[in-house]
Amino acid sequence: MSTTLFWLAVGALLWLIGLHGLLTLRDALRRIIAINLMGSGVFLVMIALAARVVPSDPVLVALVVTGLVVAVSATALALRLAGSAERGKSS
Amino acid sequence: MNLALLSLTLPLVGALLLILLRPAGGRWVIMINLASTLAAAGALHQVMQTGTQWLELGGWQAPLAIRFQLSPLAALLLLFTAGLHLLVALYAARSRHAIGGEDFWPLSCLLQAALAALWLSGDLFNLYVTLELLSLAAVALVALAGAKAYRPALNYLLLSLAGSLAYLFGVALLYGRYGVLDIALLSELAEADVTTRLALLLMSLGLMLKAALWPLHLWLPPAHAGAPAAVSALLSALVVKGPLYILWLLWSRIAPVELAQSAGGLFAVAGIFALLCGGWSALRAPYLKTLVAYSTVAQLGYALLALGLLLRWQEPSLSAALWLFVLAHGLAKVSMFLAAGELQYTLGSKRVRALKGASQTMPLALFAFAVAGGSLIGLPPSGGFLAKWLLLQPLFQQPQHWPWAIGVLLGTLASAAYVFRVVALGFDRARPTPASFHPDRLAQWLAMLPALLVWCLALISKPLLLWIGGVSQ
Amino acid sequence: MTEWLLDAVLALLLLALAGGALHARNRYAGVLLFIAFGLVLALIWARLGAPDLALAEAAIGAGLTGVLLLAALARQPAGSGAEGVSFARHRLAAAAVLVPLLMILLQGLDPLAEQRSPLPELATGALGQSGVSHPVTAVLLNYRAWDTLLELAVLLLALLGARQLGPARFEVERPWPLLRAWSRSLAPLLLLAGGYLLWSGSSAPGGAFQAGSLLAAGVVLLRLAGVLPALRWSFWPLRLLVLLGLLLFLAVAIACAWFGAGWLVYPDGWAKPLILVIEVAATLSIAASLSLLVVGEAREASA
Amino acid sequence: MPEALLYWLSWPLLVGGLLFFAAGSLGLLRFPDVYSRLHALTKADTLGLGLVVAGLSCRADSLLEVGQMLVIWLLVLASGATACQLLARQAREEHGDD
Repeated sequence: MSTTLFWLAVGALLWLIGLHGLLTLRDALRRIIAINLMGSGVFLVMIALAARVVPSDPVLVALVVTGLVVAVSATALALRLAGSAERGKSS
Repeated sequence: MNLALLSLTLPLVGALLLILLRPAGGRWVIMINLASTLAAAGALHQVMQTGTQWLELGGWQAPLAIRFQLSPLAALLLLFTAGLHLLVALYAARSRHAIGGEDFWPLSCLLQAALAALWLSGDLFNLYVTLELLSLAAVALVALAGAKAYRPALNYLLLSLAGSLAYLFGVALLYGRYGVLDIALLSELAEADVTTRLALLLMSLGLMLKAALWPLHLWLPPAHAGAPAAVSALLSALVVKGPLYILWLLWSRIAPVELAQSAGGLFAVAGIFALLCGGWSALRAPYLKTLVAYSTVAQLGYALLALGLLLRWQEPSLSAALWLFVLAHGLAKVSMFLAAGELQYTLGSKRVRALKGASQTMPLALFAFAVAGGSLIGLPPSGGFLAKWLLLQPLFQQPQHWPWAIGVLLGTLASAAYVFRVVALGFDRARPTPASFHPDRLAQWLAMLPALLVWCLALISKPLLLWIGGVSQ
Repeated sequence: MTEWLLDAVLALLLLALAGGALHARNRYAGVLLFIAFGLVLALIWARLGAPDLALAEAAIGAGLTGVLLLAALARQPAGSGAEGVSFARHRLAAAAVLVPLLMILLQGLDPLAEQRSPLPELATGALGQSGVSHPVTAVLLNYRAWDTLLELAVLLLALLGARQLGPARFEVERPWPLLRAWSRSLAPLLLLAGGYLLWSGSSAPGGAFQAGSLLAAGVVLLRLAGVLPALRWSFWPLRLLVLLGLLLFLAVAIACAWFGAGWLVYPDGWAKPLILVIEVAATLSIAASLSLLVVGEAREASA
Repeated sequence: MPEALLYWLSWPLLVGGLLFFAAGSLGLLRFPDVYSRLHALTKADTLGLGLVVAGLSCRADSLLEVGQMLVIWLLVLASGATACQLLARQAREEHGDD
């Protein structure tokens, strides 16, 4: 049960928690949080793989930085959509 | 390769300038699309001579950096994307009701640039970034239709993000296992062990969710029906084909043979179910654009069936059928959605029942719908028929595979049913629904143009079959 | 032994916060737990030896995403989120579903621990000609520059999509003098920190994204404190600033393809200045895009 | 010799800091209303951080590090105080003096 496998397992579990949340919850805000959890889970898997070599693998770290900004912009769009859908429904 | 890059950067730079200077979008976008179509045609002509060209971005060797791969198929898809964008831009410039807002122009250019980047890229993580670019552009376009489209757009965005993250998980596993992200290098290294099987499963689930292939297609009809007409045409004809291209790349290049054969059967069965379920839902859909959206799900079943049989029998000629389906469906679906949008806008109602007597009030639009439907069904002289003919060729040679032919037959029956449901209503002239204003003839002609193109494919069928057969090697 | 203890505590805290963020009773608690989740995740990135990512996660993941969530929460009518399903009852059902799936994933993940990838040696080996001395920045802006370019386009697309979703009126009634004073003194500090992060990016952890998000945090704070006027999309210099990063990157790529050796191939000797120019432009456009996403207002801002 | 002395000196400081952090969190969970919770949080945690910074600076190998930690502590002091004021004012406006 090496450190890498431990963090890989934590990342995979986080991804599953996010996926489970996305499929079972109905409220838009919680589903957006679930998507962020799935993203963090995959990024944790990638960084666990990067941490196999001591100065961690720069390619994977760069990929995750790119992935993080993609996740933030998608979350921002999703939140505005959820807000407008909510306002549309209530007004 | 430079012409392909030109066809990629023209819409990207054009979109940025459109956002910055905010001119009247229509004319500029038509010029950009025309130039990028010519560039793509030049690239295709060049690549047919020299064969697949490679470009290492940044001048670094393969495993470290991203590599662009311009195969004849990628060049054909570039031309197909630019051409369809040109056709939709021509129609959208004419009838402004179909675009939902001035933002349509820069967004459609960004969509074209995202698709071009996807066709050209040869790197798994780069494909993830292009997939995100594609889904964000598609969601922004769907949201153009106003408040009623926000909920389906949000659902589309969330499921599409979940699909991308499943795909990214698979990419992380493959990188962890083989240490390389380039597709060509992976195809040499890949072997059938438990990690590769899990990675390919995750990536396929993510891509099937994004391409709305059968079990994971439920988000597509509300999103495509809610979007403006020109947007749903682009979405159905192009956006769902991007993930399908990556799925084909994965299973025909990276996956080892025995994995591909076992997965081929599943894909083929899923294709048959897509045909039946899509056809059945389209038959019962009360709204016109929902009917056309379900027909997209059904027609993707043909492509999935072709992919499944291609993998199961390792029969290269079937990939020609797959890509001919993609071409024919793209052209026919653009014409069908534009005609449906025109009918819905002029007759003032979203319901299929409102098309009563449409052959009298709007003959051109209904004719365009019927011609496009003919190609979807696969009537002989159309592009759809060529693709189905290519699909059925191996079945004729080995008669012991007859059950698959039954599946294709049922699919054709279902698609014929929902097309003739609309056409029959059109000719029921008892109490025709009056047009709310004088129908715009030029817009209907522009909506019919792609359908006529898909029927012209038959005129050049001999060179087309040889050419696409060569392309997909 | 202590390393195991730290890992176990961090992982347990992370998963507990994730579960809480999803299934908390009301949405406000969920958002707060999610912000705490982002900070613990930044700690884990630092623990796993990825300081670039820890910076980015703290600034973007916990910071700006948290502000976005709180802003979205504030806009929504109160009380409509009380749907928090009681997680206790569902925990067993959820565990029964998740554990077998985790077992399947673990089978696939198990052999990965021993595999090694040739890319790290290649990346550090080619640092000489890459123009920067920090490998992550070299990958981001030289080896895989095309990814970064497309990713700036993703940020632009999110902004375009969010922009036409109707006016996001940002009602700032009368900002408290304390907040104005504090934001005035904090803003130059953020500017300084952002500039340092940007400059140090070529030799140490840092870079365009982390610096951009810090600057965006400063702009958001100043806007909330009422010091800055409304950021409107119709104001063309702001649009130019948002597009600056992508336009410059494309200009460099096209110029390299036209005159130089090929697409995105920096002429040798020119790599460092070009990367610096691109990074400065990218930082400004990321800062403008992120702050417009958080506090941007549509054209017809209410009078 | 001074290194060993400093090393042993840092232990009580770190433990003290830990205790203050624990007290702050306990206060957050147990105190009845907003204001006392704010009070517990800002006072206890800031002092806890001060002790931790003092403990770590005993172990720091260069004065630059000590300087950086002090600047961080000052920043936390200032932002903690401001946040506490803003939250308290927000609470007073929403609930009034219940």
